[in-house]
Amino acid sequence: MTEGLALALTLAIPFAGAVLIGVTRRRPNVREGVTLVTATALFLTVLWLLDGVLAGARPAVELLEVIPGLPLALEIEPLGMLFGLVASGLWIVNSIYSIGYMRGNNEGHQTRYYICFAIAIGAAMGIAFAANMFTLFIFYEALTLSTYPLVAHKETEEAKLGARTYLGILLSTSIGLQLVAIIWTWQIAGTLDFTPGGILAGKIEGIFVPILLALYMFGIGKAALMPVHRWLPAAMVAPTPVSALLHAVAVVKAGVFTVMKVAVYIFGIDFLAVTGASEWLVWVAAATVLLASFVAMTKDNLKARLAYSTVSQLSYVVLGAAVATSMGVIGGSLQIVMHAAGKITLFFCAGAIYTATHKTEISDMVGLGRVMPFTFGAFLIGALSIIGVPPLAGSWSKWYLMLGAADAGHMVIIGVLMVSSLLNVAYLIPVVARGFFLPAPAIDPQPASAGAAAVPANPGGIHEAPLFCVLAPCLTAAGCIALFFFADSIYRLLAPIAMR
Amino acid sequence: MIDIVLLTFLALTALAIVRLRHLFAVVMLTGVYSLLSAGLFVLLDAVDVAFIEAAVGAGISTVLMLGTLALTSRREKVPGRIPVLPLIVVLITGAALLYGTLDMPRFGDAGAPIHRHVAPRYIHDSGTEIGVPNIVTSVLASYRGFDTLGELTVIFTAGIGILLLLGGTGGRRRKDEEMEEEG
Amino acid sequence: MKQHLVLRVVAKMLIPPILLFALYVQFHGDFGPGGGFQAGVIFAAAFILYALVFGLETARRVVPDRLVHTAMAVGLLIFAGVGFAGLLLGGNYLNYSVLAENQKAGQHLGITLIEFGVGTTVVAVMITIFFAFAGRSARMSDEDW
Amino acid sequence: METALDILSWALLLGGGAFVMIGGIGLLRLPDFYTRLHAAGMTDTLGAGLIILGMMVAGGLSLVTVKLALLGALIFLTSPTATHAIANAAFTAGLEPWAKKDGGAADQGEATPSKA
Amino acid sequence: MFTAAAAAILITMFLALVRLFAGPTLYDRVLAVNTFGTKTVLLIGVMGFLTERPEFLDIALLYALINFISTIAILKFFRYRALGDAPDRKHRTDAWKRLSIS
Amino acid sequence: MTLADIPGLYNYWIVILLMMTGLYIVVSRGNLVKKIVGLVIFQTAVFLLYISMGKIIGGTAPILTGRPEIFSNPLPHVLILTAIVVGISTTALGLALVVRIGDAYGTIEEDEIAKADHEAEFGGPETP
Amino acid sequence: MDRIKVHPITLGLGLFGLWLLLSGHYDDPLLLTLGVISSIAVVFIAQRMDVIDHESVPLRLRFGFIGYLAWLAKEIALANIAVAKIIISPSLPLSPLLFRVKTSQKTDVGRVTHANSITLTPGTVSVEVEDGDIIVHAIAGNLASDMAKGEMDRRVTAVEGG
Amino acid sequence: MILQHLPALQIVVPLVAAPICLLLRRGDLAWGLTLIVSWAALAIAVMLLHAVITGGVISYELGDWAPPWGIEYRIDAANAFVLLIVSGISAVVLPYARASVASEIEESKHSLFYTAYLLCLTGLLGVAITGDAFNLFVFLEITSLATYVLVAMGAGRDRRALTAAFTYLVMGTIGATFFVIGVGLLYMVTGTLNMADLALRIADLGDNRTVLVAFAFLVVGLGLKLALFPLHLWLPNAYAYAPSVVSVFIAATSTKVAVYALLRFLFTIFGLEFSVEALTLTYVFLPLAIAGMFAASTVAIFQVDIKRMLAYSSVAQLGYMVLGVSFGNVTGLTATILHLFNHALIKGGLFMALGCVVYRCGSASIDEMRGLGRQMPLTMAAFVIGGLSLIGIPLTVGFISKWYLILGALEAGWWPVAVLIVATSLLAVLYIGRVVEVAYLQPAPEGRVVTEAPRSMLIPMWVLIVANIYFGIDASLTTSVAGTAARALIGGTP
Ligand code: NA
Ligand code: NA
Repeated sequence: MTEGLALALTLAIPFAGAVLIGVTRRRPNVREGVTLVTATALFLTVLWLLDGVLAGARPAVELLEVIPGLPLALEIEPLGMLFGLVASGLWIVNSIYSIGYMRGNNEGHQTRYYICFAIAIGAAMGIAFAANMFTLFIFYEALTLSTYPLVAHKETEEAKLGARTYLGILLSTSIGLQLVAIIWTWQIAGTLDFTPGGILAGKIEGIFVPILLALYMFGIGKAALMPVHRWLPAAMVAPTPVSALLHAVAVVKAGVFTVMKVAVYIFGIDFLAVTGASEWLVWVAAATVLLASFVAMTKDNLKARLAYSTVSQLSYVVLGAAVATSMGVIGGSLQIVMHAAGKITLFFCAGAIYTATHKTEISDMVGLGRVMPFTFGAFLIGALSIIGVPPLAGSWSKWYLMLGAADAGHMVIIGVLMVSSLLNVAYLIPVVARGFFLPAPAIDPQPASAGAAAVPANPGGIHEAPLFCVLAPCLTAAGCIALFFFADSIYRLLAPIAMR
Repeated sequence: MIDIVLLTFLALTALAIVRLRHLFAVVMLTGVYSLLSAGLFVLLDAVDVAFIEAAVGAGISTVLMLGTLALTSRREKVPGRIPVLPLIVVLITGAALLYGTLDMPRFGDAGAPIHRHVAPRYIHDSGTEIGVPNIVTSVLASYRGFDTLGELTVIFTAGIGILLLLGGTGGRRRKDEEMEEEG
Repeated sequence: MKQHLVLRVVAKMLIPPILLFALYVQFHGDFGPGGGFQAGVIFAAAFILYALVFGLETARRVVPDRLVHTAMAVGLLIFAGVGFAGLLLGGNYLNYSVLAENQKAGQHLGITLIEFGVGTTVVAVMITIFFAFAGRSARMSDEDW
Repeated sequence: METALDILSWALLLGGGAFVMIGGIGLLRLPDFYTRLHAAGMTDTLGAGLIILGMMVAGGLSLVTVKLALLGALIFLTSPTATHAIANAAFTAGLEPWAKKDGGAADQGEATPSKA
Repeated sequence: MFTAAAAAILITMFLALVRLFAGPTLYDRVLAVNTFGTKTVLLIGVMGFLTERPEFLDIALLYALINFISTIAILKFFRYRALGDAPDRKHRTDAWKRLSIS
Repeated sequence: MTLADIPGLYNYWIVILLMMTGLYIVVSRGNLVKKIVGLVIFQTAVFLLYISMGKIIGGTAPILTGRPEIFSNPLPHVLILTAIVVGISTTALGLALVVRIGDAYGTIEEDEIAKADHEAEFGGPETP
Repeated sequence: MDRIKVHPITLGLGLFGLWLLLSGHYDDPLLLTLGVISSIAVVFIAQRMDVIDHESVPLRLRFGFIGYLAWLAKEIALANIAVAKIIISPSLPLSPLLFRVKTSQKTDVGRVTHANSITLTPGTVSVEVEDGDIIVHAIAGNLASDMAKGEMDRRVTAVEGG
Repeated sequence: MILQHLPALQIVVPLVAAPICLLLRRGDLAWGLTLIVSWAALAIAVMLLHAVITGGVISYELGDWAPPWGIEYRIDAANAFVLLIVSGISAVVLPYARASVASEIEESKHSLFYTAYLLCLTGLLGVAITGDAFNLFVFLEITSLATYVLVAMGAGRDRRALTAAFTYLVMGTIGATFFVIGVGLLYMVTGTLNMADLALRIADLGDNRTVLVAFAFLVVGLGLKLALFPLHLWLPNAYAYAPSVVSVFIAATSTKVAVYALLRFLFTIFGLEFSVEALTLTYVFLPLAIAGMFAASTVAIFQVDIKRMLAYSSVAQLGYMVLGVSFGNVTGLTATILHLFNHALIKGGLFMALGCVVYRCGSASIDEMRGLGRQMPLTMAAFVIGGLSLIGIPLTVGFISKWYLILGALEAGWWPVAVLIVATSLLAVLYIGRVVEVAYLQPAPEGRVVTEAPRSMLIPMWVLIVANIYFGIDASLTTSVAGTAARALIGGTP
């Protein structure tokens, strides 16, 4: 197998999987089997490519040329490799979890769900391995469109409304701003190929640099920079595995990944640093970090709280890009991975709680930790990782971000990051604390809270969610720990882009 | 001189058409308008045009308008308010045209560009190239014969259109119409 | 209006000369004002007069719809066909010069033919239009008088 | 000879013009539709006739004169027919003619047609 | 002299126009239009002589014909309120019978 | 542009007045037949514009007589012959549509038609 | 000869004569041929229209018709003058009235000639032709009484023929 | 020999077919003839485009009279491309037409209907091909008259088709008359009607007030024909109430041809310098285009009748085309020409989908769309793809148009305009999304059982939809032709 072929396969596998899922729609077991096999195959393919990339290879393949000079092409570089690994790896876990969740909740339209999921992963692969901004944009839009049915999955008025907001904001920012930025870039540079050092460096000057950067940053709606973050909480109506997909596996990650790509390969870190064009972005990102955290604290709905947490955490990545230093880039990139592991854990737990109890409000979860120890344990690990407590994954990204901020002379940012950690503690830890340390109420006052379709199967007592639902968060929680120790290899992977 | 008088008549007729609300009188005035312009065409040496304007404007179109009135109604409703917007549109358009006249060749000037380019060949050579005394016929049927084919296609289209629109069963008529007198 | 004595008699006297006048206009367009279009309208005017005085149904019997529609198409085909003839004889479309031995004869022939085509279609269309308008009012109630 | 013809032609034209104009005045001045018919008739008979004759004299022996004669004949045939047709339409619809009142002064009010 | 004749004709045309505008009955208007038409025929003839190309009398002939046919169409419309066939009934009213005829 | 130019443009100015009168009727009147009449007046005025520009003072109709003469320009005549035919075609179609509208709506007044459409679509009289 | 065949032939010849009068191009064989074809075509159409009969082709009008026309011209001139006087007179001396004129014509053509003659002479207009009578509107009483003498009726009947 | 006469045949073949179609009398034969003629026209257009691209401008002198005395056909890349669009759409529409026409037009009128259709086609092709300003008017009127009638044929379904046709007739005739005034004024000061000759002579005239007014009248006249905002009032109802086939055909072609005519006048006859630089046309077109894009898109969102919604969308899309013109650079013009083609594919496909809906459900109101995603999956899938293309999602033709349009804006130095362009395409997300949501996320009305449209309608529709994707994935052909066309237009005389 050549690397080019493997690269093409990373796209082909998920799309082929989508077709196969459609074909096997009448036999759910086969269908879910297909999903798992596809996910595994994809992960293995990406893994197979990793070695070469670590060794410095840059496998590339051109699919077709839309307009002369504007091809649809793929090429792997370290940042993309990292994102590819995260997305494909978490797909496996998420698939396992989905099977448990969808069956446990008797959700409808499951075939559509798995098909869209597979397409979304395919789109994420395309984003990860895009060789130019145009290709990236196409898959970015494909990701938006393929996740729309997932968000609207429940087909209730609320779901449709949420999905509309989701689609509206993501499409409007991407088409309205990002596309303009892309075409502008093309107009200035004559190319959109990702180039180390940036393609715009030296070709644009003055006020246009920050303007173009702003078009990109707010155009990449998936990065949820305030004030274009509204879609993320709106999408909370989706089933939990979809939330996981959005928050951890693909969507927001695709956003911040794109931010990184733009900063590193379109503008170039040095160019940004020299022109100071990203100065404003530092402050917007910092503000987002803090504001979103504050909002998160006000949310009683667990998924909503997690959503705002994501908004806050994503801005870490933007911050990493905005400070425009090597360490910042590394910290931001690490954050993509680390946050993914932490946040998926939290969402899996939220979903497991919902599957087992149909509870969505934090205030209703008092005492649940005692009957659902695994779930709440995993939740604790995920939360600590997000907060940045060693020896958990999140600590590394915060560390490098602080280094980057220091390099750039942004001492205030270090303070912001520390305050943010405190806020993380304030909105995440109470969930666990209530679960473990407060006694459960004697009688369940509202057996079915808002949105729940049915009373749990065992009205007498609450147990852990189905195996698949519990297994997944445990796995990812373990991942949070493991990543702390593997951070070095990730650093090595990323080093080439940062230390040119 | 006669042309000035006829033009003035035309203007009077047009203004009368604006004023009158009895559609029947309007149709007749329209016929008069056509007759007058046909008279002007003769005066301006456009005999072929006069011929056709008389037949079409005063004849066919009067008959068709009568036919339409016969099938619909004879009176125009009193307009509700003074149409300000149309007035503005028309005034602007008219002002633009007046502005455009400022650089026009003067009326009847033999030195105007249109008498120096293209047309001279028709006048001087059509006799030898085509051999038909009526230069208008030469140009219409041969030099610009394709326009005439198009023109015939237009009238054919109108015929097809009328068949599609009014062919088949006859229409319904309204009963509550006033008699032919004015109120 | 058949019962209208004066009109009936005068119309009978006028219609044949009007028809002839139309044909005169048709074939003298080369020499003076006139031509196929004008002739067509005059020819149709005679039919309109006929229909006005003797009734629409009578007029329709004289020129059945089918005949009129055919004439409508045939006139246009004659014109376009002359164009094709020029094309087949080695000229461009609508070149009449190649239709006969010399240019003038060719032009004259071409013009006469296409004017005839024009006249045919115009008569037919005008009659069609008049019949269509006049034909619609056939039904009216007594109070309508 | 030529002068004589010219003078004749002028006389005819002037005479025709006069009758045409008087007819026109009558068209405006006379009190009702029926009486105006007579004024209109003037313009189409002696008025038109004299002018056409005048033109024929001016045209001499030519195609123009022939066509003028045809024109005259056509007017001679159609004008009374049209006038009669219009009058007939008004009459059968019951349009009341204006009539001199016993008081003698012409009624300046317009004749009003009766409803059918 | 042609000018004088043309002037007379034009004046009459104007008077006819006034009558056409003033009405008051539709019959007056038809009469005015018809008169206007025949005056136009004369004017065309006279104008031919004025412009020294009198051979275009075909136009005048056509005008006379068209004027006649239009008038008939108008009257047909008056009488039957339609250009096509009148319905099968007595085609005239007896309204005129009230008029005093000596 | 001096006073001396006025006689040379007077014709055009009246023609423009005629055009605008026609256009005014089209855009200001709600009666469909009157609109068509407006179009006819507008178009006929444009024909006059063309024919006026073709005139040469002292010229005659462009029909060869064998004598040397100044002929007015035949090309505008040709164009207007075509335009007249287009005009009558449009008029005929427009009137046919008026007849059909009269049949379908029972009125040929624009505002009444709009009212009928509004009632048909929203089931009630239009609120101002 | 049979009348049915006579009329079309006469009409055709008349039409060709008209063609010659209109055309003025007697040296062009093509135009003459077209004239013949046109005349025949018109006769054919006229036959289809059923408008060829003694009414449209009044063969039987006597020679005296020309005399009648001369008389009529004189009447028209006199009537014109009479009406002109009325119109330009400041007092507008009108005494309009409707009256009936008896007709003695036997044919429609005769009656039409009579009615149109009445209309042609200003001052009198035939407003209705009804069952042998013509109803006339006169602008002044004296014109009506002239008409009542019946000279026009006699003259028309005289030239009317069979 | 045939090859040499292709320009004439392009027009004359459909023209001659029209009277023959009338003579055929039978609807099915008329349809067959129209189909064959459309395909023949397409073949000719393809050959012409090929000839122009490889061999340069073609001039054909009708009657062998040299221009400017005779009428000339002058074909360069720009109009060859337009010919291809028109005949191509017609070739696709006809197979579709058979079932649709049979269900919407009474049997006895079929042959007349196809005759009118052929005349419409003839007129459109004629406008595109001619090199003579007045001849353009004649063919413009052929197509207009035919279109008025074709639109009115929707009266069988909704009487508003009649008023729509009437409004169209009045506004179209005003437009045509303005055009004639403009041409007349130009003729007055130049003495010629031939476009190439006009271009030369106008350039010599310099500063002339008559030319200026002529320009204004031509722009307004053509603006009325192409439904330039705010002269678009005739369009929405005309598109909405016309028979489905007519909606498809005219939405995809007729305003495009008017846009082409405008381009021809602006760039070939008056010249870039005069139109854009001296007259600052930009400042007229740009605001109008943007206002049109926003206003029409916004109105589209609130339409109950989906055909009407697409009609408003067309007004907005015409705004894009005019916007491209207003940039006054090759890229902007390329975008306009490209969008002529792309929008034909988009709207053709979308209106075909609605035609299928009307065929089965009898109406295209938003209520009727409920649950159609499951009942007519192929039709609605086509609608979704067409809608995505309309929005301008990558890998569809809509994206390619937008790409060049934004590039043109940036080239002209107006990045805020670029932002506005995309902002308006977001409004398309709203109105397309609305339909998609109803079709897929709502149950079908009680008791309504409809099946997929017949294959004869599905296949042509999908041909256009696939073209939407194909030319979105590989746009090198269309962009290079559009670029050539744009350069041909801007480059001076045709
Ligand atoms: Na001629
Ligand atoms: Na009399």
